[in-house]
Amino acid sequence: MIIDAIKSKFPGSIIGTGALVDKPMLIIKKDDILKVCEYAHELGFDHLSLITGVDYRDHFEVIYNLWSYSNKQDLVLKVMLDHENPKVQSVVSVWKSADWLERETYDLVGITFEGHPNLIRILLPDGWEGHPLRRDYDMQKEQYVLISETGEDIVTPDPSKALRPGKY
Amino acid sequence: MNYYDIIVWILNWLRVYEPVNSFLEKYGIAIILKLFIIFVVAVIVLAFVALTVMLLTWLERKVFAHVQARFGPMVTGWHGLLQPIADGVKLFFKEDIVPAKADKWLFTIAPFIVFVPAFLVFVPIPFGKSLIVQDLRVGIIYIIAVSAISPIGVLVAGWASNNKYSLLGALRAAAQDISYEVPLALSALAVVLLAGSLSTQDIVAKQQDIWFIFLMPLGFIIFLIASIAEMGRIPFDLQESEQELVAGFFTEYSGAKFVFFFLAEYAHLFAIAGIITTLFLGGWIGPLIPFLHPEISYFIWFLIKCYAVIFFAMWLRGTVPRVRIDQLLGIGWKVMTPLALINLLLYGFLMALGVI
Amino acid sequence: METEQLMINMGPVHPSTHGVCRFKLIMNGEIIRDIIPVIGYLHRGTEKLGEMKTYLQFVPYTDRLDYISAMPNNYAFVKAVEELCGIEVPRRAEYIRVIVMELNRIVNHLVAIGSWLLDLGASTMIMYGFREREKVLSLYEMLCGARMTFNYIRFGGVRDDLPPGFIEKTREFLKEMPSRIADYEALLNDNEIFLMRMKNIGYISAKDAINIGVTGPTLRGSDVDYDIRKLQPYSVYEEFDFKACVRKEGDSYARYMVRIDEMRESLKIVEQALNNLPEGKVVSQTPGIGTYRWAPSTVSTFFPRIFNPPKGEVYSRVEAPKGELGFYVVSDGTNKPYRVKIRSPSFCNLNAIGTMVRGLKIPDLIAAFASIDIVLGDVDR
Amino acid sequence: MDQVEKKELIDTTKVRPKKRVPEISREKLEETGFLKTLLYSSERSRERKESILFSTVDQFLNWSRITSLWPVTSGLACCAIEMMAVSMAHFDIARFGMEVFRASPRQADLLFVAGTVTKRMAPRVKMLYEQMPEPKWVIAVGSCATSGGPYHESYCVLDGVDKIIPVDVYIPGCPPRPEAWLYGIIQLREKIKKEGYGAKWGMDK
Repeated sequence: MIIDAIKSKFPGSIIGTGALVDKPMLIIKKDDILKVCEYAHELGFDHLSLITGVDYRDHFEVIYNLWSYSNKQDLVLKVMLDHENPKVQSVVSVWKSADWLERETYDLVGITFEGHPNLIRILLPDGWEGHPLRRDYDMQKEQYVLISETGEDIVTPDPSKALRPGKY
Repeated sequence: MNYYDIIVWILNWLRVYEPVNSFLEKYGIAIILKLFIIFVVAVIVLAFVALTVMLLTWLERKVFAHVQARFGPMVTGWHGLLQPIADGVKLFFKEDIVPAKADKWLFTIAPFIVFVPAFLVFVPIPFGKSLIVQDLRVGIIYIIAVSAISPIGVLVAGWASNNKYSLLGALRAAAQDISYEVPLALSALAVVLLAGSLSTQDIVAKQQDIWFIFLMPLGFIIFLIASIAEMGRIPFDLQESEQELVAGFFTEYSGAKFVFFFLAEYAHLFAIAGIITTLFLGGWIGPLIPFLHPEISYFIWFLIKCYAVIFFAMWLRGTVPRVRIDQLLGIGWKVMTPLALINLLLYGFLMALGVI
Repeated sequence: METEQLMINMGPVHPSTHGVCRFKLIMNGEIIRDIIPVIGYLHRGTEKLGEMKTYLQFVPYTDRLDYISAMPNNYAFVKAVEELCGIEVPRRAEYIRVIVMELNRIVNHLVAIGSWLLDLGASTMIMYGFREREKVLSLYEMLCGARMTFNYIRFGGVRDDLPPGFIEKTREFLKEMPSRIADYEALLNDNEIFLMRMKNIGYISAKDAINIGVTGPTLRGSDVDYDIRKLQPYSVYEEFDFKACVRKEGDSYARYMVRIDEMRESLKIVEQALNNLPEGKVVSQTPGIGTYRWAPSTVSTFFPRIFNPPKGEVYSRVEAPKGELGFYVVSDGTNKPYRVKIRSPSFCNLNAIGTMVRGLKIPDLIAAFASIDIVLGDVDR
Repeated sequence: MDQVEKKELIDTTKVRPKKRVPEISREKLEETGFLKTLLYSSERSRERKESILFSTVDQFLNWSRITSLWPVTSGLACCAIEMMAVSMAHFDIARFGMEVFRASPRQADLLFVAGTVTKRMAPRVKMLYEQMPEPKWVIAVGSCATSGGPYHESYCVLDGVDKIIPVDVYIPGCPPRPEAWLYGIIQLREKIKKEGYGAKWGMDK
């Protein structure tokens, strides 16, 4: 069993186990995620399907869904992060697909991935305030985007610059 | 006979040429009459070509639509026949934007550098036995020389627009035109070799028995492909390829200036079709149509052949994707030019041996 | 010699970016040195909206992710929630789902190949593709009244049973379509210029493709036999005889061939489904999940419109036409999802564009980009 | 502010009143507008601030404009697919002479705002609009471009494109069916017919 292999390799890293309906899940200590992922990759989990973060108000969770082409098997890894300073090691060195998924998670949920080569916003423009998928994101606050000479985005809270007169 | 003589003949028939001529000669300014007649000729040719170009834009849209199981313009006039007029009027009355960072003078002059040669090409093309502006003795050389001017206009347009897409499009156009000029000229040269004359009328007259397309199929194919590349139509429309370079060298042009590019493009198409007809398809030669003046019959035959070539170009547009720029240049230099040279050599030998 | 790097900005409004994608190209003459995709111009905050809507209200939003093939999107979300609640779906409903999803796969591939050829300058193929697309859309109109955004697949089944005449019309379509596909192949397969533009362009090796997380026809074009319909059969896909279409070359041409083959396979699946279509209800009759309350319903579904799935989380994937589409849903026991994360195929596939086009030219970028077949609604969400 | 607001808005759901059929020959002549132009030119010119010539020229120009509306190739989201469908064989806006989708906004007359305008895209749409030469028209297609539609509550979607550029015709639907699309185009044609450019260009002075 894959889970047993990981357990025996990193006995101290695994906090708990569970299941996402039918998929086995491991809860990993946050400092060991890179180690575990590297080992999982060696075990044949070569497809990283998903990275995402969830804001549970008191803590964050980061979920990794792996798939093994050779063994035809799923594995879900989960990391718990504290709410004040959500930081976790980046797994870009293991799977390149983590690149954009981590950037997206950083952008929308606001989880910092240490060691990511290019951790900037991907969906929202640079300078956007707040991370929308956090529970405390202020939906009432309007932000507008302007365009600079070079074609880059400038975020401004001032509607008079962005909208037509009489429309704000 | 040419257009000039025809107009003189008509004036004579109306009995106005002699009195006016002798009246003007009295003061030693008979040249005014000559200039006037030349002006009339120019206007007639310009009007005819402009009308044909309008028709061609409509035809292009219709043919293209029918290839694609559509109808094309239907609402404006009979089957959308008035569409080109509407387009032209609309574009002429649109705002004419000159980009702030553009080179204003060059930007304005470029459409004309493209537009004028496209019309000048029609001078030595025979539309009939006597329907020709001037049967130049160096007709073929003239055509090749004049049509080589328009790439300069394209280059100027691309440079003056101060837009990266325009510049890339213009550079592509220049590279493409230069590399396809060579096989074009070489295969035309082979025709000259066969005909033994540079004059277009002589070339047509030589095809009285057999068209050169049957004598020299390879040369025809080279000429056809090279001229389609020269025109910049699909599959060689890299200078203005929409999906790559937005609109190529005329990305920044709007309104009336854009119309000139548009007109020049279709005038070029018509001119090339005329040249192909003249060089390979026997020009105006064809069986006389009964009850018609032979001149009109020749004219009709010429137009039929011309439109066949045009239709082929339009059909091609609906069928094939476009090639890549390096593939295009590769075909030009590595395939077309050697083939054209071989073609020329082959027919040189055959001529020397007296086979043809 | 010292040269300056030419930086070209392509998009977001550019004819061949299939919407509003933007590329920053660092060029060396006409050769692409590096490519930086800039996305997010269509970011509509779907995931945040998912937290504000009830489960049923969120289904229409899934239509608008990958708007060319909306049925598999519908289904992916519904499947995730069904797995979470443990809802049994009637067999007839599953068959209908398979029929509509496979028809949608045909539509998607038609649009993909058509717009691809349009980018290469041959605008005829897209016209032919859309001609057949209209036929499928008229089938969908009979089914649910919508052309693109269906909202047809519901929790526990589908919205309505097949209307009278649907099966006959579908059979007509099935009869006609193979000859149409043969037409496309006659137009394209032997076209020298087409082959020149496609062969060895946008090559990606199997190893790279897996590592970058590419899925769908793009992956199968690189000789990886990965089709979730086969490997983790969902719905009733086990009962059909079809094969995952795999090509060895790994270039644009392989991806094109995979799409053509998949259309044929989809036709096969639809035909089998029509032949074996069971009788019965199309909506689950026993809503045995959590607490729920009945809402006035104008549609013929017996399933409650507002319901509370049990606490938990689920990640479920389906094989959408563009690749692996996953929904990660967290429920906190209320009638709205706590978190919806969409793992969209286009987003992950687009990541591979850099590997594919480095060292090629702008026209190749266009061919390779179109060969990935992305939809910006799916990328940016 | 007035200048921006000048473009009148047409409700696509509005039903046009039925045209009265002229009965006698003089009425028929008047119907053509020629007699009216000739007879009441002074009043009419005072009323419309135009002279006879320019009102006729206006009609001619408007005719040319309605018959060759060239759209920009720019799709934003879902509605762009329906835009493709409208230009394809089944619905074929080429019948109206509109199949000439220009990639460059410099040569286009009509901007279809087809899809959701996000806040990030908004300045680009505005720029695209500004790059188009006058006269130009805008059709807001779909509920997203009209009012934000289903994404109205989102944090990064603009509630309607009319907040950044003036819109001539709104087409409802999510996405609108091609028939609705054609109806919107016909509405725009009706609207252009009523425009007078002699006055706009200062030819009345």
